[in-house]
Amino acid sequence: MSWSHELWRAIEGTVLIFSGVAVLAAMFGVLLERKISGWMQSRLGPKHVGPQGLLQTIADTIKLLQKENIVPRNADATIFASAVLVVPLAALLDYVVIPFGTTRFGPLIFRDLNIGVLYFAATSSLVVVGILMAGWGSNNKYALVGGLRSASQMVSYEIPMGLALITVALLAGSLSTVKIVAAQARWWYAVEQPLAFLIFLTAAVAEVNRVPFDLVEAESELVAGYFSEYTGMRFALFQLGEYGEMFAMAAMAVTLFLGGWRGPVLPPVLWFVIKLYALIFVFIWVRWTYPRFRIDQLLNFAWKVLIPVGLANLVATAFFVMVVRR
Amino acid sequence: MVPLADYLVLSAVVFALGLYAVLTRRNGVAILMGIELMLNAANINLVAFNKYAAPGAVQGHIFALIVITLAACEAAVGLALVLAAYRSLETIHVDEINVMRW
Amino acid sequence: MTPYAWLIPLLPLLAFVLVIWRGDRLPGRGATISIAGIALAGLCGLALLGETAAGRRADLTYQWVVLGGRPLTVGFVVDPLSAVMTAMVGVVASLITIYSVGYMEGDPRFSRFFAYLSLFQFSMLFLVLADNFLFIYAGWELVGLCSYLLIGFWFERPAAARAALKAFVTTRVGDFSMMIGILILFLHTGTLSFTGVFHGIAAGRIGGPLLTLAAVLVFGGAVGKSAQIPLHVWLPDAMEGPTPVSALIHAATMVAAGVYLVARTYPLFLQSPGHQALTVVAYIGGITALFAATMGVVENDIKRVLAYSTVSQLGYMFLGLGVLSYSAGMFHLITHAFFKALLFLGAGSVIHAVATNNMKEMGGLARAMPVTFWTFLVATLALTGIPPFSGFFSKDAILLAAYAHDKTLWLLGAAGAFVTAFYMGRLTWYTFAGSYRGGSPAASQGAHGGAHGGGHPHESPRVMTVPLVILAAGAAGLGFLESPFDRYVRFPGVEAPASSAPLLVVSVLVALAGWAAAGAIYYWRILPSAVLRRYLRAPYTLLVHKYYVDDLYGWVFLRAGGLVVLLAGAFDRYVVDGIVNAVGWLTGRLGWALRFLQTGREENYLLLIFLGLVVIVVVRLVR
Amino acid sequence: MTGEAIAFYALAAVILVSGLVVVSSPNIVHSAVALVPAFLGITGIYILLGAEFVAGIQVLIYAGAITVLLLFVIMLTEGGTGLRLQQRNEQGPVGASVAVAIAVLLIAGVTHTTWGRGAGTLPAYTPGAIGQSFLGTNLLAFEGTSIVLLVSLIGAVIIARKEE
Repeated sequence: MSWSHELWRAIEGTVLIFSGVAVLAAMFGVLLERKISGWMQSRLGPKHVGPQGLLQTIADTIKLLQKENIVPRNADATIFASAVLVVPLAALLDYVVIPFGTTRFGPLIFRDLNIGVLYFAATSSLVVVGILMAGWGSNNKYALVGGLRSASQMVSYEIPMGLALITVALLAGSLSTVKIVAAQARWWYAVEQPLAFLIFLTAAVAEVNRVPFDLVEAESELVAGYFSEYTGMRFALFQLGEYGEMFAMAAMAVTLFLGGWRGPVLPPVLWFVIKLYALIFVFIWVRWTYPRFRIDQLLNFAWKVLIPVGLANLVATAFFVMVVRR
Repeated sequence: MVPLADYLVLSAVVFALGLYAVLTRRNGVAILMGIELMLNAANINLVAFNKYAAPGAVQGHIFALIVITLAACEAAVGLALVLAAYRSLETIHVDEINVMRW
Repeated sequence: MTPYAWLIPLLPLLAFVLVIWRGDRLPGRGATISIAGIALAGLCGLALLGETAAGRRADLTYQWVVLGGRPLTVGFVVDPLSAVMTAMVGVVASLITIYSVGYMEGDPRFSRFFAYLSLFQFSMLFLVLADNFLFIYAGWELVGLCSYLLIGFWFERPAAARAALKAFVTTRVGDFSMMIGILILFLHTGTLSFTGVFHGIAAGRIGGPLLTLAAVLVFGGAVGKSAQIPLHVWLPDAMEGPTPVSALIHAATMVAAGVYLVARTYPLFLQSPGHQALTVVAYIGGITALFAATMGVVENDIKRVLAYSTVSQLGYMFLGLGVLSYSAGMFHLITHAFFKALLFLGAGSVIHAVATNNMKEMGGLARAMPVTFWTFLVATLALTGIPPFSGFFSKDAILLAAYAHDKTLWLLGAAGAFVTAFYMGRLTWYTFAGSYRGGSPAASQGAHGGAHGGGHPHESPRVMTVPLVILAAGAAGLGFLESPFDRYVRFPGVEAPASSAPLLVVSVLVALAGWAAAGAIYYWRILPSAVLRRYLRAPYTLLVHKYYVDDLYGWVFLRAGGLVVLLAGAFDRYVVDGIVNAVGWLTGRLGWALRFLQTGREENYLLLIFLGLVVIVVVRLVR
Repeated sequence: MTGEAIAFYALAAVILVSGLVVVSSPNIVHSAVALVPAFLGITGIYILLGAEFVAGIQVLIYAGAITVLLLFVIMLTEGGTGLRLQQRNEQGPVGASVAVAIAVLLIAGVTHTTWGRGAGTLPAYTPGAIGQSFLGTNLLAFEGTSIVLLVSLIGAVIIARKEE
């Protein structure tokens, strides 16, 4: 393919992803979260704006957009600003390798990289840098500590997630997400590898700094964590980044463990969306059920429980694949 | 087709940048960064030669991968040393750490 | 007795060991042991003399060590020459040892004196009987050592100590040249034993000028030991030692060793082309004879006069050997040993009596010391060559040969004879004739130890006068033994020229003229010495200063020595120390310079590393 | 000027600019953060050279882990606070000249030699091939690296740990 064509597709893709994610993940996600949390706490959640409160997040976003961008005094302006760019960008980059479904002319995926899973791990690790920059740039002690804590938490949970990914890639025999989904024709990997699935989910929740691990922006302690100084548009972008990351994690969990778009009757894309929102529901559900971890418990859990178990699982699967399959 | 020489020139420049950092920066961490740059320059050469000199083989990539891993180890140990230095000597400015001086 | 020849040197050695070890506790405080030792050796020597006369020869060799494949054989030789010398040394030494018992009486280190004497006797006999250069050289050194010890016997007197040192150093110079001569011979002939060397020379292993050089060098040793011209300065000063020492060592034996050496290695001198070596020996002998005699004329110390006389007589012996009259030279050596020993002992007893060496303070002793006077007179007549005494026979034989060989040498000899007669006459008149001039008791430095107060001189005790009488008999009688001696001690192929009457008459007349001149000046005072001294002012001062030889040596060597010392000191201080200090400074400097290199900061080191890299690559590219 | 050349020069520009920032910026945090674009630029170069796996690893380890580590240490030591300190030591110019000299030498060396034209098409590139050779021919290197990793892991922990 000529480079100009390639370039064009790239631009088209970014627009599609940005708008899709911005709408589905950020807007709808926030609304969904507030609705479900309300419902869980036997209250109704946002109702006033639009029918059943559907337009609530849109209203919030517009409110945020017209708010003033405050930059704290003698903060590191460049880093403060560039952090806002890095976090959402890294979150959005995950969607390149997610196969949403399949159509007559091939799988519905932006770019089927044959190092798909590795690419996913790599981009998710980029977010950490953004967080640190945000923490440092805002010249605020709480932000700095929050940034450091979240960075250490995400770095620690990258490893078990990586192990889970490797186990799946081992089973599927390829790093490419499309092949992994194809390999789950008979059995979903969640069934074959329940342990890996659980590890991946917990790691995903931790990566996204969701509740049980959301020490980062725990209101009671660190106000808003690393993005406490951000206002207006920057805050919205951070929200976009966070929720985009959550949806990407959910999407990857679906593709890796729940057979991606595979499903008996319904069209592939629909299956994918159903599974996706099921997981999102689980995430939100988990938020309001587990108490918050302390930072040392959090890290110990990762290093002393998840990683050993992940490794054992990996070795077991490798042994299984080597002996049984061949 | 971008000729091989350009890649090598690029890596040479990056190497020079890294070297400059190592030679002139006072801060221990900055020196480690310089070292990382130099290692990256080497990697560029390796991968470039792999593509231009031996397209079929993967040795170039493997070498690059090993270099990256070792760079990670080196960075880890280096930073641990910097931390230890900071804790005991209250400074990470390399030129002030000259206890061995005459 | 011949096969036991090695016993002869052993006896004095045993005596020496005993006296040194037990010393005072021995009977007679070591004197008797020493006398016994040398007396026995003397008897054996005489027995040896008898046997060799009967034709027995022996060469007792013993393989000592193998030097690089070449065996070094050492041993003793018994032949007429060594037999005569052994006998002479034995007899004279025993007489002198007996005499010194009286002379040294009351000396605090009495036993040590006799120990040194025995050691000297051992080394002299050892030297005489040696059959190879190594032993002769060893004996040579031992004899030198003993002369040092004995000259400096009264070491508390600075003059004696200085004289001993001077004697030792001067003889060492001679020994050094002798050693080089021996080494040259050894290198070329490969052996040290005399017979081996002579065969080597005969076989032509060494010849021409090199042989002459070797011979002259060996003769250098003799010059040193027998106090010939260049190295004679030490003998007059050696008179500081006790008189028996002067008699034994500086009259009879040690100084004669030089003559013996030349005699023993005569073939060496004969082979040198055109007898060059022999002419050298002859001329040195001749010149010394005249030269030393002249110096004797102006001496006032009785022992110094005799010392110069010895030097001159030794000159005659070398003259004799030089002019190919081998047996005449040796005969003169033997006769000289007797009458010169007697003269010294006589002088000793005179000093013993008047406690002073200065002749001017003596006089009129003939009446006071009749035995000493008469024995002294016999010896003086023998020395000056008045017939029928022994000196006449031996000296005239030499003059005869000199005349046949080389007129100028004869002239030198005759002049020497005249001067000898003159100074001996002067000495006799001063000491024994006229009235006693010595008033002050124990004034002069000569008297020491045994000599008790002057004032009224009296005859010496019998233990001193008996040896005098025996020696006098020898001095008088030996002359008649000349012909048997000539037959007995001769070198094959070297014949003494026929004696011619007119020459004998001339030499006797010369001697009588000498006596008359001395008498005229000192006894009958026709021409008093004071007047003479005024007219002959220049020569007189020249002679008194001993031709300024001492001063010359002093000036040259001391000055040269001083210069060398100065140079060495400067060299050491500036060059050697200089280098060491420079190295020290350099390292310090280098260290200081390098110090800046080691800043303790890593980036400097890194910089240097990469700088080096750049330089290397650039150099590589440029070249 | 094909697309690839444009991409190469763009990426080179990114790398060099961010490299300069890393090297020369007085603020240590700036230089640490500027490392990220540099590494991402280099990842782009790898992708241009068709080494996707290496690119992935580069992003994962370099951009993700090492930069984070650097930032961590900067925050922990006064490097962060001592921002205004003079960052360059006294051998600045000399160091610069040495670096330039080496660069010139390398470039001279590189440009003067004629490289082979063997830039053939890569086979269907799969990370599998790397895996095969890692555990096949280069097993020793692989094990060696793993040991080094282990040792440096423990070492770093021990050195950095605060002695109680």
